[in-house]
Amino acid sequence: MDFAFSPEEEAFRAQVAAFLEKEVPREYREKRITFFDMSAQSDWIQVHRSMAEKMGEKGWLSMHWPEKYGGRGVSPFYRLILREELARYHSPGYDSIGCGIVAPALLLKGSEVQKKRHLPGIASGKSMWCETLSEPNHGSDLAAIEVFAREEADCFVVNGQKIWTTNGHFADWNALIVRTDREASPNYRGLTFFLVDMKTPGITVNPVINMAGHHEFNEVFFEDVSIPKENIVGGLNKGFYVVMSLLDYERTTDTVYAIAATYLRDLEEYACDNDLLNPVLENRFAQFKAECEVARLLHYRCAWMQSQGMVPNHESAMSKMFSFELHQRISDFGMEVAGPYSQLTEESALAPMFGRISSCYLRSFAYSLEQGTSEIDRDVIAQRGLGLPRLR
Amino acid sequence: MDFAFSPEEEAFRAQVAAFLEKEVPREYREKRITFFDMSAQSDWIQVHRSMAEKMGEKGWLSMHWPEKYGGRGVSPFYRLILREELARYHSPGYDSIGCGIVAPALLLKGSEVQKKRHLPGIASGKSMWCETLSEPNHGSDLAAIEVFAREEADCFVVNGQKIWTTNGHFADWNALIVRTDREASPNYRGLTFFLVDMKTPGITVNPVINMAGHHEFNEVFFEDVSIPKENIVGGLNKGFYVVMSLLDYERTTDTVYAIAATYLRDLEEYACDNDLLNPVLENRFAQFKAECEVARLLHYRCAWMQSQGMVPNHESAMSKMFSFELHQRISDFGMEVAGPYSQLTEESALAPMFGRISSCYLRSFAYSLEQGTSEIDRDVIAQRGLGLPRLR
Amino acid sequence: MDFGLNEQQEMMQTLARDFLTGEYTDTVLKAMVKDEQGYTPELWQKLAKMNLTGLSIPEQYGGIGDFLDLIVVLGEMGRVCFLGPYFAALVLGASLVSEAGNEEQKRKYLPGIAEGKIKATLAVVESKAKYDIDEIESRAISQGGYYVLNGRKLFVLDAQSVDYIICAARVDDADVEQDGITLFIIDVNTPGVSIKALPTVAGDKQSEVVFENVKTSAKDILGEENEGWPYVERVLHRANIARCAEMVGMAEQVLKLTLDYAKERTAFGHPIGAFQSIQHRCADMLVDIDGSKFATYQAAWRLNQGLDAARETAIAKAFVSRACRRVMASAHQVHGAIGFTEDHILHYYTKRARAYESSFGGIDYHLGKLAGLK
Amino acid sequence: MDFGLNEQQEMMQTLARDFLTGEYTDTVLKAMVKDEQGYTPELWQKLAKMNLTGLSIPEQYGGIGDFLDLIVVLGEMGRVCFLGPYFAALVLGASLVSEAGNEEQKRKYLPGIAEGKIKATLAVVESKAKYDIDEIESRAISQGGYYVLNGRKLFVLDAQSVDYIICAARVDDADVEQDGITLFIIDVNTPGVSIKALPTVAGDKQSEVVFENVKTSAKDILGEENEGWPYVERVLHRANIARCAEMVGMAEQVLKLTLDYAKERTAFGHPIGAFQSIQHRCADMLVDIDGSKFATYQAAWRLNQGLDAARETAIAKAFVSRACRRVMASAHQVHGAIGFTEDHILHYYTKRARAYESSFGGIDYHLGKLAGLK
Repeated sequence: MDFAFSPEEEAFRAQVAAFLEKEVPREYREKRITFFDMSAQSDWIQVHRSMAEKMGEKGWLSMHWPEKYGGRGVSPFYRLILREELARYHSPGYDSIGCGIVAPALLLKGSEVQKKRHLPGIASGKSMWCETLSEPNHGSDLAAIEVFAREEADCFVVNGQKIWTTNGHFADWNALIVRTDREASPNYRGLTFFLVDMKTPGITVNPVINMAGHHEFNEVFFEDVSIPKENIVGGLNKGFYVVMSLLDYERTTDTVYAIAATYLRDLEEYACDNDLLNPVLENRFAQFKAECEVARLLHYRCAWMQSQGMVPNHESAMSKMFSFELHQRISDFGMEVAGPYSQLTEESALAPMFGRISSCYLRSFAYSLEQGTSEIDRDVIAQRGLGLPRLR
Repeated sequence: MDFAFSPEEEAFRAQVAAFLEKEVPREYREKRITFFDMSAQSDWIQVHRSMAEKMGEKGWLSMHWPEKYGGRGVSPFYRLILREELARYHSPGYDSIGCGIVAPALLLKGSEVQKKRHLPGIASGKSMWCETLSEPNHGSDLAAIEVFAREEADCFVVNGQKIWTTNGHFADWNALIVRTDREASPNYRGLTFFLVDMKTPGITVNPVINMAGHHEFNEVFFEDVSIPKENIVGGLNKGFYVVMSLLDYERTTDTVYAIAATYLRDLEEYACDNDLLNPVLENRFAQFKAECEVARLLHYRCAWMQSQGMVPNHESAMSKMFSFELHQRISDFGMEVAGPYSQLTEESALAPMFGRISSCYLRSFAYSLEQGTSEIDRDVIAQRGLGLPRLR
Repeated sequence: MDFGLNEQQEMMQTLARDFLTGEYTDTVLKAMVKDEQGYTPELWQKLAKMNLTGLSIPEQYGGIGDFLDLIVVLGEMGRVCFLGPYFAALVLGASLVSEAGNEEQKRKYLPGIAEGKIKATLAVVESKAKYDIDEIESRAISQGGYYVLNGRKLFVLDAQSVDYIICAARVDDADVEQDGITLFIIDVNTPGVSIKALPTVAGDKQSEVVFENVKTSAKDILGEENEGWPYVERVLHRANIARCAEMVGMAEQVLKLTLDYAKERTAFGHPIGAFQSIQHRCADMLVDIDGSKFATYQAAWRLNQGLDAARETAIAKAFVSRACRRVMASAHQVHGAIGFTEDHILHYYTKRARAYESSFGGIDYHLGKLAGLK
Repeated sequence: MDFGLNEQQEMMQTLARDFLTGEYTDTVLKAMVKDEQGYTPELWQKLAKMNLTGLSIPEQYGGIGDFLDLIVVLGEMGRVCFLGPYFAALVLGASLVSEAGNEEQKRKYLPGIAEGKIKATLAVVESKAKYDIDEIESRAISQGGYYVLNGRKLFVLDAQSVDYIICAARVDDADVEQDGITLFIIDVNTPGVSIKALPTVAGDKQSEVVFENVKTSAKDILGEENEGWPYVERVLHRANIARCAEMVGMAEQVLKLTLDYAKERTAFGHPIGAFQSIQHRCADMLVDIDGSKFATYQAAWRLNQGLDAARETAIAKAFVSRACRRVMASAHQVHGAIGFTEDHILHYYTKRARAYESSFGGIDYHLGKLAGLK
């Protein structure tokens, strides 16, 4: 048992903090822009890319990779520290998809050629990624994917529509999962995982604006998009297994507990400064603080497992679900703290926390949906974690 | 729209209140014994029977029945007023099973002979009833009933075990549901509803003590118990339909909202008198008060439907579930109000509210289980009330 | 005890529902949320023609029906997520004039409101936004037979589309701790009145209204000097109950959307509405909605009967607000990603419900009121 | 960062688990709850032989292991819902003597505790039962080289089976508002000490202890006069963390019982554990349990490292208590009627968890502490 970071880890944290103190645009910190809220900033993509490249230069985006691929072989806690500080300093720059999902997938299942081709771009912060899984008719039910890639001599040709593609409007590359065998039984055996250059002819990206009025998601249309066969990861018709191992990763990549804790801290500061606290609110603030701490620990457990070479599975579903649902409850609570003022948007000079209360609240409706719904998470915990039987 | 009682109804309430003021044993009121807690009193059965007979003499137990069967044909709100006042005055005497379930079943499905034979006993408060549905292997799943009655010339002979029989240890009569056709498909078509004299040879009743240490439930063993055929209600193999219509009744018979509101009132009074209130507790008390009011209205809606000749179905599941779960939450909350004192039992002179806080808490674990679990209630509301499809 | 609607209420309900479903489509709603005033004069004329703008106004001033009829119509407006100064004009303006106004004032304003030609709103809260008497610091100083009014009001409903604003203020040296407040009805075109829209999440039309040396007179005082607060309190009861009625209508419509989606959308080979987790959510939604409806009706009925409704109003607003939160959250959960998009109609309801929750006092405010009643 | 147990902790865990599962069966538990003292001397001897009564006592006084080892063992005791003066002796008595005692006192008490021959408990709260310094009114008046102690303590753990009670009191004219408290270690056989069992829901052994003109002396003061409270605060941290450890063990066992039942019991043709409503309940139980465990371990680890653990303790106790409520409620819901019977083992856990929740400060108490830390 050891609940402290090592002196080296603490030193790294200090280094990151000093860097962010200097580099994070003042407006992001002043306005307390949270991770899930950033797409609302008009300069976000630019700042995101520039921060990513600065972190890439320092080697921070890949330091937990094996040395062979440009990393320093440090523990996953370094990535976690980095992301905690990014949350604390309201900083953009971390590509959850490229760094959080694609890089681990490549390290785990990619060919040497693929690793050499793609890892450096991710490490440098210069390549940004998106992921296209969901389709209009299939959200949670991955195995039902319909978009089809037909095989030709040296490539696959994709036609169809994907949706809910975060960052699709500026990503350089795309992790695409489509059907390559329509006869496969069970049907999840007919899926393949491709790496796709977003500049490939035939790809159209349309924005899907969310209920907070922000552009974060996209629909992506594929019209005779041809993908070289060497861009298959993990083997033909084996995409489902790649995705499954990715999902566990995805669930541990965002440090939602830290984002939630940062928001809670800012909220309490605001309430304090504006003399809004009373015993009832104080009691609720304290309850949320306790839960943020638990969320942190549930997440650390996953990082610790990874540091020991174990693969968190239902443990990451637990951490992800608890953190996201907690952040959702805190965002809901935020609307109580400032009374009618809470409903003001950032366009109003009277808006508390520069409009953060209302925009965090609106964004939070997706927290129990993204990266797999809370229902799926609970199914996973019950069936994989506790061995409860499936119905029938 | 009219949310007031009529002057006649108000007059009846005053009459009941005056009666209870005089008749309820002082100890019951002083110690604030609630309905679900009464079996703990050593003199309960005796007081229960005597209060029932006194109310029977006044005609209160049957006043909402048709005049033909000794009632006065008044609206179901009279029964409701009676039960609200019983709750408010901590009074025993109302046989939920006889008055609440068996009488409506007989009025609805009984033969003239059965009505003449059994209704007067219920109306007078002299016959007390129990109900035997559940079996050790089947709680919620009624259709799976296994206890079998084999047909003989002029009777059926029952063998087997029933369980969770409330009041079985002193009831005079029993509403028994058993299997009479093992081949029936679907299996719920093979059930029959019998009226059984508890003095019939072959019936053994064993106590099942609950986690509060009280004797409320029983196991009932049937060994070659013979029941005359004329004691079948609603027809051979048609017991399931009788039970289904009963369940809706059962859900509207107990005025759980009134029991919960009485407990909440007593609790607040205690907290006030002992200077335990603070803004946090006050906020929670107010929230519960609002919910008690909503529980009351959800229940009144069912009574109003009955008064209009409509049959509440998912509406009674809603009322029952909401009231019981609310009472459970209030009972849980009660344990917070008095700190460590809450855990003291009534044997301690220091116990708050004469030990009511701890005993109400313990009894409350069954609230989301009895009369059908909350899960079944929600299934009913979703499927019958909202038309959502069954899985498969 | 009667939980049903009477004939007239059912008629009003059908009338309003038919009209609004036909007229107030999702497209109209979306446009109105973007619109500066949030309604069109054409629509207003249609409402007036149907006599809906006369609801709860006494017959002798051209009105029709009672507060319960108005509540029934507001429920239908909730169903379509109606925007516009209807609430302000009928629930705030008309009812204050009816209750506090003298004969002359009633004749001046009420027929006009009933005919759809005049609209008035109420300006109470200031920087604390707490709906308590002691936060009111706007002040009218008497000066040569007139009053000169100065003050800043927040969260004023539909100020941009009304003709009059009823302003709660102190007169002369009235003490904030002890003395009462006075209600002035002010023409929005009076020099010194400035109105500034507050950009809200729901896009409903709330404003900051500043009175700067606004000249007004004793003729424009509703009720007696220093005796205005009891009227405000009563109108706040009405307003909260009316908000509840709208929220119930909104929640009903949202449940309908959710059920339709749950029956149609499939996952893992089944309609998602067949999964127990979805069914149980929907069951809880119905409990919340029905409980909310009866709590609202009870408070409305008491108020309509002239009975004290302080307790029932606090209960209704506290319960309905929380129930609505749960209903909206569940609707989003069942709808999944599609309900999170700007194109979908769901979030219009979610946002508005939250706006209505916080208008005229939030949950803790009403629980505090309830705790204070013994 | 290390979320695992080390070799010694794993060994202690296995040792304790093997011993307790074999020895402390449901039958024993049921008998102990009924028993006046709640344990048998035979069992105590066995614990002593395994050195478990020496856990966290310094080696030079015959002890073994550290606070984390003790926490691990307490978790196992939670699993079997262990009753008896182990908590009092080790978490309260031994740790106070270790921390506050002088060399002579340590030699007098600690080896005896480690050998299982002596047991001591702590008496803090009085009629307010709030664990705040200002509720302590027991008073020791110096008189001819002695102190005469008077006071009434409540909810004293296992007072009926210990040899010594450490009593927190004021000395002479020490002011309740300003001055500190003093800790006296009193032999239970001293004239004037009377112990009366408090009948509790869980049947755990708590007592009312009255000191009536009890003669004691400076020799029996632990720590300095008027300087006792900081020791009490530290021991309260330990006690709360230890309670958390027990509650986590209890919750783990209850989840196990629940899963076993859910897999075996069928309804509507399926094991009930296949229904989504049951699965989601069980999933939430696991989240609550794991979250509770890590919150507990973190606080325990900090304390064991000699770091300040005020924040972590408050977080752990507040979270674990609420999590335990949910876990127990869900276990009952899944078990249905059978879990509501006296014969079933489940309610022993439910009741005890509630007792532990309220001991050494309930949820709101700890949230208050947390709110007070900036």
